Amino acid sequence: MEINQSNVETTIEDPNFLPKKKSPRLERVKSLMVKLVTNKMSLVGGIIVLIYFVAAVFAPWIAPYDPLGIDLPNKLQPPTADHWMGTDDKGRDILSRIIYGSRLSLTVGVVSVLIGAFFGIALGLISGYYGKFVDTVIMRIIDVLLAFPGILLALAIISALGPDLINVMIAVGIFSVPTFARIVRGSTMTLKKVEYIDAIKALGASDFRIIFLHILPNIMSPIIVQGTLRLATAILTAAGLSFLGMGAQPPSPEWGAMLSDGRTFLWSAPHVATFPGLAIAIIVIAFNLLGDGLRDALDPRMKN
Amino acid sequence: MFIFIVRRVLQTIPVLIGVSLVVFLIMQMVPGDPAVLLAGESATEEQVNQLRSQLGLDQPLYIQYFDYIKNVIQGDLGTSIRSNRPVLDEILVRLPVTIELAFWSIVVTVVLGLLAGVISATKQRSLTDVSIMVAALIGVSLPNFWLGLMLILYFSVQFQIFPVSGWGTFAHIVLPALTLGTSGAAIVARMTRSSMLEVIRQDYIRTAKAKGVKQRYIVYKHALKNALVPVITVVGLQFGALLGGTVLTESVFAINGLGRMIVDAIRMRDLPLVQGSILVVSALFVLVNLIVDISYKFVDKKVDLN
Amino acid sequence: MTSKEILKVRGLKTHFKSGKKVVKAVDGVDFEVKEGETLGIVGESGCGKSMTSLSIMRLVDEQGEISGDGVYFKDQNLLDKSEEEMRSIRGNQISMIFQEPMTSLNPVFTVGEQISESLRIHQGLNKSEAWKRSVEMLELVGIPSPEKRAKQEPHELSGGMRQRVMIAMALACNPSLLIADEPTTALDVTIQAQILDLLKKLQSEFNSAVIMITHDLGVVAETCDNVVVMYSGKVVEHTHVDQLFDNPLHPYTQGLLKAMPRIDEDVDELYAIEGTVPNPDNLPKGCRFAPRCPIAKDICHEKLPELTPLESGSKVRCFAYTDEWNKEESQNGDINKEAAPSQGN
Amino acid sequence: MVTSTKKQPLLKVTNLKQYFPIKGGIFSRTVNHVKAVDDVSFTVYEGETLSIVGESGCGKSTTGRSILRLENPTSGEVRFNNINLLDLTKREMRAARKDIQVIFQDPFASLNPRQTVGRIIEEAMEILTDMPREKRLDRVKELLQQVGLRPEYAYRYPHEFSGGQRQRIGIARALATNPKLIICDEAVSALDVSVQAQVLNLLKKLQKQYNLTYLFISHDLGVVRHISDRVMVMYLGKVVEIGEKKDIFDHPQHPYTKALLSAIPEPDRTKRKERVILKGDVPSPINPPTGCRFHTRCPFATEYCKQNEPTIEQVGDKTNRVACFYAEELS
Repeated sequence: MEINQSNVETTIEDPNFLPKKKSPRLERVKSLMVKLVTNKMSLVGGIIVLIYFVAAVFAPWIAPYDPLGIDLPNKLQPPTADHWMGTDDKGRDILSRIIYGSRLSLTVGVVSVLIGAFFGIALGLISGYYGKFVDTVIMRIIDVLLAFPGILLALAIISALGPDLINVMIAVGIFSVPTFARIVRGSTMTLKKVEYIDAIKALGASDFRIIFLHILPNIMSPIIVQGTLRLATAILTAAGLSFLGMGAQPPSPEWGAMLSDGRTFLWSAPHVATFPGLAIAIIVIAFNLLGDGLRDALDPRMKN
Repeated sequence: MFIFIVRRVLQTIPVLIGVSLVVFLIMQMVPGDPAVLLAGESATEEQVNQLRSQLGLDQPLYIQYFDYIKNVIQGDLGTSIRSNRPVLDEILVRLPVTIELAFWSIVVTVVLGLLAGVISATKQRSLTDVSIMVAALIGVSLPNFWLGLMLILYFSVQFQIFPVSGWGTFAHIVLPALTLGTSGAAIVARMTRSSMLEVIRQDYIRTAKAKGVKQRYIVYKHALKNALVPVITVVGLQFGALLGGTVLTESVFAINGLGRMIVDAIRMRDLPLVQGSILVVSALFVLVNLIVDISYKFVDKKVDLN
Repeated sequence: MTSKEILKVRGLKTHFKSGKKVVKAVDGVDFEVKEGETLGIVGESGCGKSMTSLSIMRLVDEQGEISGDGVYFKDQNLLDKSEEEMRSIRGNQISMIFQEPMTSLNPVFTVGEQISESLRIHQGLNKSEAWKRSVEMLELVGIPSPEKRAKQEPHELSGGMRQRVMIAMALACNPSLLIADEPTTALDVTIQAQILDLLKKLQSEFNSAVIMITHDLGVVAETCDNVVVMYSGKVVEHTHVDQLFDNPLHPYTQGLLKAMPRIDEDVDELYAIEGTVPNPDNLPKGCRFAPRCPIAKDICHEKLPELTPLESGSKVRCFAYTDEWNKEESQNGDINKEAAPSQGN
Repeated sequence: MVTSTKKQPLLKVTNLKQYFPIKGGIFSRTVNHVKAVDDVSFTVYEGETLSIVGESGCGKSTTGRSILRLENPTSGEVRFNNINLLDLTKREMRAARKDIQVIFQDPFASLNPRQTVGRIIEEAMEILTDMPREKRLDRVKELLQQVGLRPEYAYRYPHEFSGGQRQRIGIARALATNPKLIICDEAVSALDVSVQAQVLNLLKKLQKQYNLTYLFISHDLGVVRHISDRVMVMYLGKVVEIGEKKDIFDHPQHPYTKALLSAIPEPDRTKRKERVILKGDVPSPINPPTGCRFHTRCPFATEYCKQNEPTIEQVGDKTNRVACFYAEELS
């Protein structure tokens, strides 16, 4: 009997089995960074995003000209050494306007995604966790929001609230709610069936504890991925609204609005419409790259 | 199957009610008095009050809503402020143009997207695959209003292959359909690829290999049919994005469709027209989704939609 | 009884490279299967038994590298075959049954279509001939009202039924070798009994050789003639089934038998093999079982023993059966008698 | 050998029913029920191990979950220390949970991957006891040692451990609040034989040490024979036979028990027995057969069995209680 008891005790010794002691949370962040950096595409995406953010924060120091400075004698100039991206119909430097414009676009993107994520996560958690009647009601509301095709819901909201950048953030935020809600709901429902949730329920844990300590931390990966990808969509949508004249108002250097201004001179000065469009396309590509990279890095199925 | 269809049809009713409610409520949020707006600036107070009671605007909100719904069901979407014509008539004039545009765009989306996705998946990690995926990434990221302008710039202004704007012949359709269909095609391509790769990892593909089935048959017979299931959902959702996208595309190409009309109506503050057209487009989308879901059920019989 | 060897595996290796690490899933496996014989391959998860079978069929995915001296099927080396030639062998001369009947059938085709496919590929039957034969096969594997069932899709069938369909599919072209990879693990015991019974019946009917891959020693006892025991990518023992239970040779096999709770015996305390299976990308230097072995000596930690044939006809990979053993001083000084291999067969 | 002469009932389950509604039709009404557990009664005595065996879908796991109130039983009583758990409010139930713990099957799914091992074990005490934080940490380390793990492992995350080690962590969590009853829901089914033996030995050791009572749910009859004092066999939501381990294994009375035992592949060739191979599959628990639920697969079923449902009764001179009309004749 004694021998066997010791047998049990010694079964676990395997010094090679565990890695050296380090903070596992730090390890995880580190390994995520390593994965993102080794994935060249997401590295490129990350760097571009960083450049845009730097441009936004330090716009006054970086921009060569005043974004609103009218210089009519030099209007509609093609790209030159003085004006790398040329000037618009009022002689304003397009590069400076694009640099300042990153402030607007990134703000709109981040704020609207935060709005969408906040409400979406809340609705998704409640819906997925409680199920039944609550779920039915919330999902019907989400269905209604999804029934508005594309940017029409945002347009409808703007048409009521009036064209303004703040309203664009609200509209695009609401437009993002269903995506977050669905993803969070799905993950919550999957997670609810996992045994460790049952284990914690068997301990009599409160719903609050289960949702915020056990479910939410475990569904952060898809939320972060979605958030990043959603930033791309939000910036696109906001630019689209401004393009239609439903967002930022002249003379503010919003990319979509600048693009819209450039349409008039498409024949004579195509650069006026080209560069703002490129600015949008590149940041959107960057967020998409970063989002895809995060998905690959965080998706457990990709691990071998 | 029959029960499923009936249930699915019935499920769209609350959604439609919800949509109408949202549209109705959003319009209530408009600052200012609609009666004043309608009566025009020169109207006297008395005229405004008369108009207000005539339109039922002095009634409680829910009664206004019920009246609104009653009218909608009877086909009365109100009267356009600008043209003074029934909203429904205005919409019906523009709708065929938008539907035609949407149709050709979805063709671009599905054909281009599926083709690219399947090619990409079968040649995983090859140069072709990488090129297609880079193209798809750019495709989802380009603002379509900008893409439209660039297409005009090169194909209409520089090479003069296609007309700059307008509507009528097939040549008019090409650029707008490409503009509108590109992002959808890119999304479908990415989805098809990942779905194929997912399916190829499944046990039953291994079974097929163990049976000695040729690679080509494994891809096109065993894998594709299974991989299409999630793609159908994406196509359905893309149709919505596409309908919304008409707003921008029609503006860029100066096409007199519903989308452009909505933008103009918002600009003119022609609220009944905005309300009516958003309602109609949304209802159209709900209908399309219904059809997609039912066809989905046919492809994948074990799919559990509830 | 010396019947012809239908399959001879020599030095088979399947390595997976991921980054700098090399995972040696199968690492030098030798065994042979005789005509009409059922050979069991047993071992715990991660020992490489399933990967061995996939390697024989050359169905390992791209990252896996198969190498070795040869996999001789009817005297032809399968490792030298072109992909085209392999395809004509798979499902025709060698076929497979997999563990998960729920996921191993294609959900969008009827079971009749899936059985027909093999027949059409390998026997050139037309659609209606193949269908007819498929229905016959379904009847043969004991599926009631086979005409109706053939038209159903897999999700309409129970797990046991699906495994019968898999068997019908595997046997459709009358293969000379059938590889069954844990065919009953996902099934309940009463269904397992049905399937094992069916397999035995059909084997005598079709006279195929069978490789039965399983972790369940009970299944081995019921179905196999000879047994290969695998541990950590290597064969540690190859013996007759009676020998395996009466006189297990390798300390691992001995431990495994004692660790298994039995339905016909009461023991107060089960024997437990210490420790865990080594990580396949970080294998110990000497004998792979040495870190867990109750009788290991210094040499076991230094050198990898060979698979040594004994007089009895069994083979074992353990220094305790070699001359080197007695030269060594025992590390423990005190050999656990129960675990010590009894010599002199 | 512990042969308790004066056995105290710890858990008494009476007429437990757990039906799950099936929605269907155009309006998603409840059209039917999955009768997962259908009128099950049994008693678990202090310090013993009662095993529930049966094939998938027989309701054994659902029974365990219903006792823990992870499901809401349709009807019946679950008396623990003479208190009906099903009557308790959520708050009152929390107090009872201190005494009833559970160990789950999947060692990879039953631990929260984002928590350290220490935190996982500590949380049980945090919720159920008012032990101060410092003491909880000491207790965690003590528990880890109890289950044969090093105390330092408290700072590691679950993914760093093997299946067997994770299962030990699960056991430590279950022990944290000094429970009286532990429900082991297929607790060793996912483990390889050699590791399974380690965990089974540990469970036995702990039982002796703390006078634990186990409700051991398993489909593996070998494991059941090893760990149990008494065994209960379930089929399609019903109890078909219950009795002392020896009597169930050596003198099974119910045709299903006999078939189940004979279906297990026997390693020892000298002990080969006549196989009873049951026909067909287990019927659906949505529309279970009338009369005796086993009659569709029973080799001895008669017309009478199709019409009438047997009650569970004492048969023969052993401890077996059996739900079969012909148990006496067949034995």
